Amino acid sequence: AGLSACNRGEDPAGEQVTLAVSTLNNPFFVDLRDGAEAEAAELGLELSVVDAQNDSATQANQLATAATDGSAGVVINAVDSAAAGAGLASVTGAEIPVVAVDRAVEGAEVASLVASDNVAGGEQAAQALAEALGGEGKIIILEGVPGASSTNERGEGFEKGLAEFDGIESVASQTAKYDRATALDVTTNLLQSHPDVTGVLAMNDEMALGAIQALGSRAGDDVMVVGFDGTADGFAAVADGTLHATIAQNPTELGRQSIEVMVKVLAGEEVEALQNVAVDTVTADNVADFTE
Amino acid sequence: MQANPLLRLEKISKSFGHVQVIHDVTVDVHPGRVTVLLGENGAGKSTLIKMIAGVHAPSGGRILVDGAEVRIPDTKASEALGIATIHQELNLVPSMTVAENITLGRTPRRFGVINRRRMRAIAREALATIGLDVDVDTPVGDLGIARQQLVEIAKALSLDARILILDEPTAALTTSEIKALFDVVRDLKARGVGMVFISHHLDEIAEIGDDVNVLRDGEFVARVPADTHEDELIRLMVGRSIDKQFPREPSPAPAGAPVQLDVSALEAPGLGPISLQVRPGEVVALAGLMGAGRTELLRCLAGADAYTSGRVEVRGERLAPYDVAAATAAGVGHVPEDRKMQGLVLDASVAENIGYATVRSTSRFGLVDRKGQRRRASAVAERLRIRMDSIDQPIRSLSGGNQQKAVFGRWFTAGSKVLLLDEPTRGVDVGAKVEIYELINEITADGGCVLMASSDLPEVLGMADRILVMSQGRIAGELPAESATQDSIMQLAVSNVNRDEEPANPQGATA
Amino acid sequence: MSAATTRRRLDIKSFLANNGALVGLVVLCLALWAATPRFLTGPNLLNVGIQVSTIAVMAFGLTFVIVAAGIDLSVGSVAALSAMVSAYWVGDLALPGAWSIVVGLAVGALCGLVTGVMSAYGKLPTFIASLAMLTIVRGLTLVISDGRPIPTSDSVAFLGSSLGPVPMPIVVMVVTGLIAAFVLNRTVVGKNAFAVGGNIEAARLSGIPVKRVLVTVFVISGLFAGLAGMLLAGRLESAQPTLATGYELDAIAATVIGGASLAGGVGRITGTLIGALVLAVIRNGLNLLSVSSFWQQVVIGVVIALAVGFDVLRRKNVRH
Amino acid sequence: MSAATTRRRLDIKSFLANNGALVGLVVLCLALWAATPRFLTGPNLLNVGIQVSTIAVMAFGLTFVIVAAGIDLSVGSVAALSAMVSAYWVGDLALPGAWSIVVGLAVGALCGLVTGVMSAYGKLPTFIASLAMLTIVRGLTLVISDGRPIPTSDSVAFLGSSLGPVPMPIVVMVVTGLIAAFVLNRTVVGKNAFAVGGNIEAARLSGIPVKRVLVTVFVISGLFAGLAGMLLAGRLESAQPTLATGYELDAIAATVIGGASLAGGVGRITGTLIGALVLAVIRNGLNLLSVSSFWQQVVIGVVIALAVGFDVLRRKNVRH
Ligand SMILES: Nc1ncnc2c1ncn2[C@@H]1O[C@H](COP(=O)(O)OP(=O)(O)OP(=O)(O)O)[C@@H](O)[C@H]1O
Ligand SMILES: Nc1ncnc2c1ncn2[C@@H]1O[C@H](COP(=O)(O)OP(=O)(O)OP(=O)(O)O)[C@@H](O)[C@H]1O
Ligand SMILES: O[C@@H]1[C@H](O)[C@H](O)CO[C@H]1O
Ligand SMILES: [Mg+2]
Ligand SMILES: [Mg+2]
Repeated sequence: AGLSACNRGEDPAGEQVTLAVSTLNNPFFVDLRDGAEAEAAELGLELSVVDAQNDSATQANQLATAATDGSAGVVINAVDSAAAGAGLASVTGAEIPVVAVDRAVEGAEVASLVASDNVAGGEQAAQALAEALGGEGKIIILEGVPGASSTNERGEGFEKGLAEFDGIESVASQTAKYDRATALDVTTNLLQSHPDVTGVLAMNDEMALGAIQALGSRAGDDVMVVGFDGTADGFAAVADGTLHATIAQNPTELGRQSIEVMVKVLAGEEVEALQNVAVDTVTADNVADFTE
Repeated sequence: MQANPLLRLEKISKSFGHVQVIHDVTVDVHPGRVTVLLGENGAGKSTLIKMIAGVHAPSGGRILVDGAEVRIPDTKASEALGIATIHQELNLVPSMTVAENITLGRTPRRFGVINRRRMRAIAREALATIGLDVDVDTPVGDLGIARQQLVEIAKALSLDARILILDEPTAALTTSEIKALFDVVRDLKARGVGMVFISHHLDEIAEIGDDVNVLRDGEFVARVPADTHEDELIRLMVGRSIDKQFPREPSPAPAGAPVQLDVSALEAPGLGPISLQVRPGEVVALAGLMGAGRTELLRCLAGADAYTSGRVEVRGERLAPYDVAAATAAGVGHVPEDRKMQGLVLDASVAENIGYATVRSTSRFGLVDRKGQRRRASAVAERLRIRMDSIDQPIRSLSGGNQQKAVFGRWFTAGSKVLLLDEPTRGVDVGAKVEIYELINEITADGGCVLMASSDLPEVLGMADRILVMSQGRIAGELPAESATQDSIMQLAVSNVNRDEEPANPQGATA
Repeated sequence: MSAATTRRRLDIKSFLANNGALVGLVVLCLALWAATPRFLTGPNLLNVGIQVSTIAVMAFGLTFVIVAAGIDLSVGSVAALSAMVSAYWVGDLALPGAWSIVVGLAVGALCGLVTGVMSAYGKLPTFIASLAMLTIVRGLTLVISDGRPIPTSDSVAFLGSSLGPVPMPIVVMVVTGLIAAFVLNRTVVGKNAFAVGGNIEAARLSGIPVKRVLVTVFVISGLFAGLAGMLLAGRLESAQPTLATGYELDAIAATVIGGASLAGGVGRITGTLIGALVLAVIRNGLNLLSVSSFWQQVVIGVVIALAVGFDVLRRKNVRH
Repeated sequence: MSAATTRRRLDIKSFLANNGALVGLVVLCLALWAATPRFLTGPNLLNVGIQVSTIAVMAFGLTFVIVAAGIDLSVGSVAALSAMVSAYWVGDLALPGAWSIVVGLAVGALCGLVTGVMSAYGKLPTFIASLAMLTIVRGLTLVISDGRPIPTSDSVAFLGSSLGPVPMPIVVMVVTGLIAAFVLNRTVVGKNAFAVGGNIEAARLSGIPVKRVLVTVFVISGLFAGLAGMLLAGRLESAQPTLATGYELDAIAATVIGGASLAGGVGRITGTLIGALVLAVIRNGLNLLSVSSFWQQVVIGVVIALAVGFDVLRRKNVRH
């Protein structure tokens, strides 16, 4: 297939593009990959997907490999924004164009960033929960993997969002590592020391679902839970009424658009530096729109 | 006796937990003399010398060196006082070479970098003193136990100590190495080195010892000269006399009885071809020099090692090669050469160690017969007079001789019909040996048979019905027990059976 | 009567001597009790019981492998695959739900069999054989699920539910604990595992079928891991592809905290349970005290070291 | 002359016998070469070299601990803390950059010292001591960084850069590998580690200061882990709080694939390097072949088992 990375302006069909994903152990990124794969098939690209299993260095290794394996372009879903820049040096050095998806890249030039904003999403999540509680009550926050950039960004968004509501008190903020089983245990334990909690704000749907499991019949009734991602299970829980809201990122769309932008770049067309994919607050009112 | 002992143990006591194993024992070591410690298995000999070696701290009493009281918290302290110790159990690192083992803990170095040439030179010199010819770069684990023992001895000798302690150094050796060792001991004596010597071979005491200190149950019993008659030594040690050291009662098989163990043309690298037969009721001894291949032959028969060709049958049934479980099921029992590495699970209890061969055979629906296992273990421990606090004690804390008895007891309990014994009485005291011999009699009277490798020639002559002498991996000849002598055995043992090939000398290349 | 008293006292002593980390656990509980009134309440203790169940059941099986001087790094992945296949069985294949538990157990046992055969007959070090299985099995889990959670069958969900006031996970843990202890201490398999772990050469020369023993302990470990996976999935009512990731370290730690030696030949089911409880109680306590996520990790490490340290200290006192 | 030839042939033979996984590695490379023309190209081999460097350096140090019959689970976390402190040193504390490498190494050594003291003097099993350190050190990394990445100093970034066409990580790996091999084989420290791992009782009775040896090997392990962390951070030009998470398993695997035994007394630096290469080559190859990431994990597991299996097979042939 594509022997050179420099044949801009020609028809990119048949070229190989590498999609470097942070992890596929999470339905969110599986959806993202599926969106990308569908679009690549449609446009006749050869898509090679590599999975860094959430490790920045593994991702750097994979990027270095992509720089020499004949890829005409690289779509990166960074494990960590700060670390990805150095990892991309070999790719940009080889003049291979880069499109970032879902997470920004610091310290390297990318043709475009296709993303939904984690900070803004966090803010929306906090607002959704606060409003559901009538601006009053004690809540607990379930954090993602400590140190992960999404954890930091959503945390920032939560803070912003909650700042507007004086009546909301966050009584505990603990990590459940983006994991459903861990969230079940952590929430159960937190409910022991804070039995009067009326809201749970989780940094992803997996943890929100774990919290719902811990709450049992109280979920959606006495206690409002808000998640993040808009996974299939998340939407189902919203429809059930156990999950009050989730911030739908539309990962399939993220993946699809990242490929669309990459094809434009390879064809030598101009693209937007930032391509925003809508982040929606999904509640029982509008969940049907997302699950047809 | 002389006035100034080099080393004096004064009213020494030692307890482990609530059990006191040494009571107020006083022993002197004089320059140029060999002080013998004599006592039954578990009398406390090794415990006593471990307090000199810095392994155990005494619970009471004093240790004096050159008249001054000393504390010996560890091996380094002991070495600093000029004391070198050869422990009863081998203390070598199997994965390291002979040279590395000999210089262990005092590797010759320059700015922390090892001087390998000097290390090898030290090792070669040490091996030369004891007359062991092995490549110093061989991993110790590749050597048989006799050679390992010699390496251990060489290591201690190379320390140039003023006081040398030898805890049963001869137990694993054959006559010629013992002779070489004693030559060294005499030389050290002449140079004024004071020595402590422990052995269950009473003939060695008269040969090399000066004063004998007899211990019984951790108490001092008597101090007598080394030329004291053996019967008297036994009486002091055991508290009674033993009429027959080798109570063999031949139990000839009825005419026409099928052969129990039939080996034909067995070959393994460096071994064979070997053919032999053992009949019901027979005790056949395997004699030979160190490295003659006795251990390897027994291991092949027991299924512990693979062989390249040949056939082993037990009561007419072919035994699957390299399959200990199959051999065990066919009634074969094997007491291996090295009890610590091959015989025992040191952290398991005495009862468990005795019971390993019968766990499965006595189980019901997969459940262990716990009561029965304990009962059988207790019974055999009592018969063999295994000295212990309790049958549930970890076997690690038993004395060496008592551990050896437990390994033998395992196969007696299993009711094995074909017993393959490799140095079965290594480290066992005279009294307990008799017990083992009587059990052997019982087995043969029952129609079982015994094939026994032993470096203890009196034992070979006293217990065997027939003697097969091995040399260079083959059977050099057979001697009937009635007419065999130590000399006739040795003659066969040194014979060159590979006449047609070039002179066999496995280590020749390194010379 | 006095003899009986002595005997009982001795038993307690030997129980303590054999269940070292117990002291650490008790101290830990006392400290938490002093720190927060929430700790020593019925509901919270039930929580701890439920939370410990997965690791405990996994570690029960692992104890067999460790006693036999092996290590099984694959338990977390095997738990996930078992849970996933049992969910898939009813979900995508639409087969009878009651069988899903049996299928899950069979998957676990099969994984253990493969690891066992690789190490006993293929002569791979158990670390390598089980590490290979760790990644193979996790990969298969992802392949089967395509990276997405699958809802569990009702029978598996039942394992995670409550029987009246009694949570099923606790029931399962207690029952399997008793079974494991029985098998380890009373059966030929258990005794042989101890012998093989204590000195494999001596075991072999005693006629113990060493290879079969190795395979058996891995099958046992796989079975328990499979059950643990279904317990966890049952509580979540869904099998995640990432289920029980990294649990192997916790399970091994529970076993070692409980007094087992990675050198083999030593280990007890009660000890393992205590080890698992130490870990679960620390986590529960830190949550109750709302310690920050970052400091939590520091504290967990310190407490693990202290809990085992207590044990070492106590044993030293007993010896002399 | 013929004697020299024999000698050389013997050396090759003994080299092969001592570096078992080499055969596995060669087979793996041949297979990849056949499968894709991209594998055996200069740039790709350089990639592999850079990619292997972190795990290799980490595993060099770990080899000392494993030779001494210990295990060090903390290496991944220690790498992260060293990288983080060295970045913090110049970043938040605004101190001279050249010192940042020294500081990072010191942090690594200190962590090793603590683990070593806990296990040698505190009598904790090395598994527990290093597991405790794993979580403590990771926690501290998060605390220091407040969970956020910090850019590295120029000196550390230099470690991750290229010197003309020669990537620094490869240079560092080669140099430290030579040093490690020298220390392990030619110095008393190394010999004593072998003795302690081969038979701790014999070592003690020979007057070897067993505790000091244990502490020393952990300090060495910590030093190398610290360096590995800075190498990695240098490549990324930033120290992440989650840096090197889970790398301990890879490092241990590299060591064991390279022929070391977790039972102690056996291990070689060349073997460890080969083990690390096996892992890096598999990952690189699977990326080149665009194997789906789920199946990749399955394949990695199978290849690890095969690579070590080759070794076992070959050793069996040699013996008889
Ligand atoms: N660490 C220990 N813990 C408990 N008891 C011990 C320990 N070491 C030795 N003993 C006991 O001390 C007694 C003396 O043992 P010791 O090894 O000194 O005997 P010995 O005279 O050397 O016997 P042998 O001739 O069999 O070598 C034995 O009863 C033994 O069980
Ligand atoms: N010079 C040597 N150096 C190293 N190994 C040797 C040497 N000679 C023989 N061997 C090997 O040592 C191994 C065991 O020897 P070992 O001394 O145990 O044999 P043995 O006949 O049982 O003698 P013994 O039981 O008296 O020690 C055998 O594999 C033998 O081939
Ligand atoms: O956006 C993704 C998902 O929310 C996931 O659950 C964790 O990582 C984030 O980056
Ligand atoms: Mg003794
Ligand atoms: Mg022999």
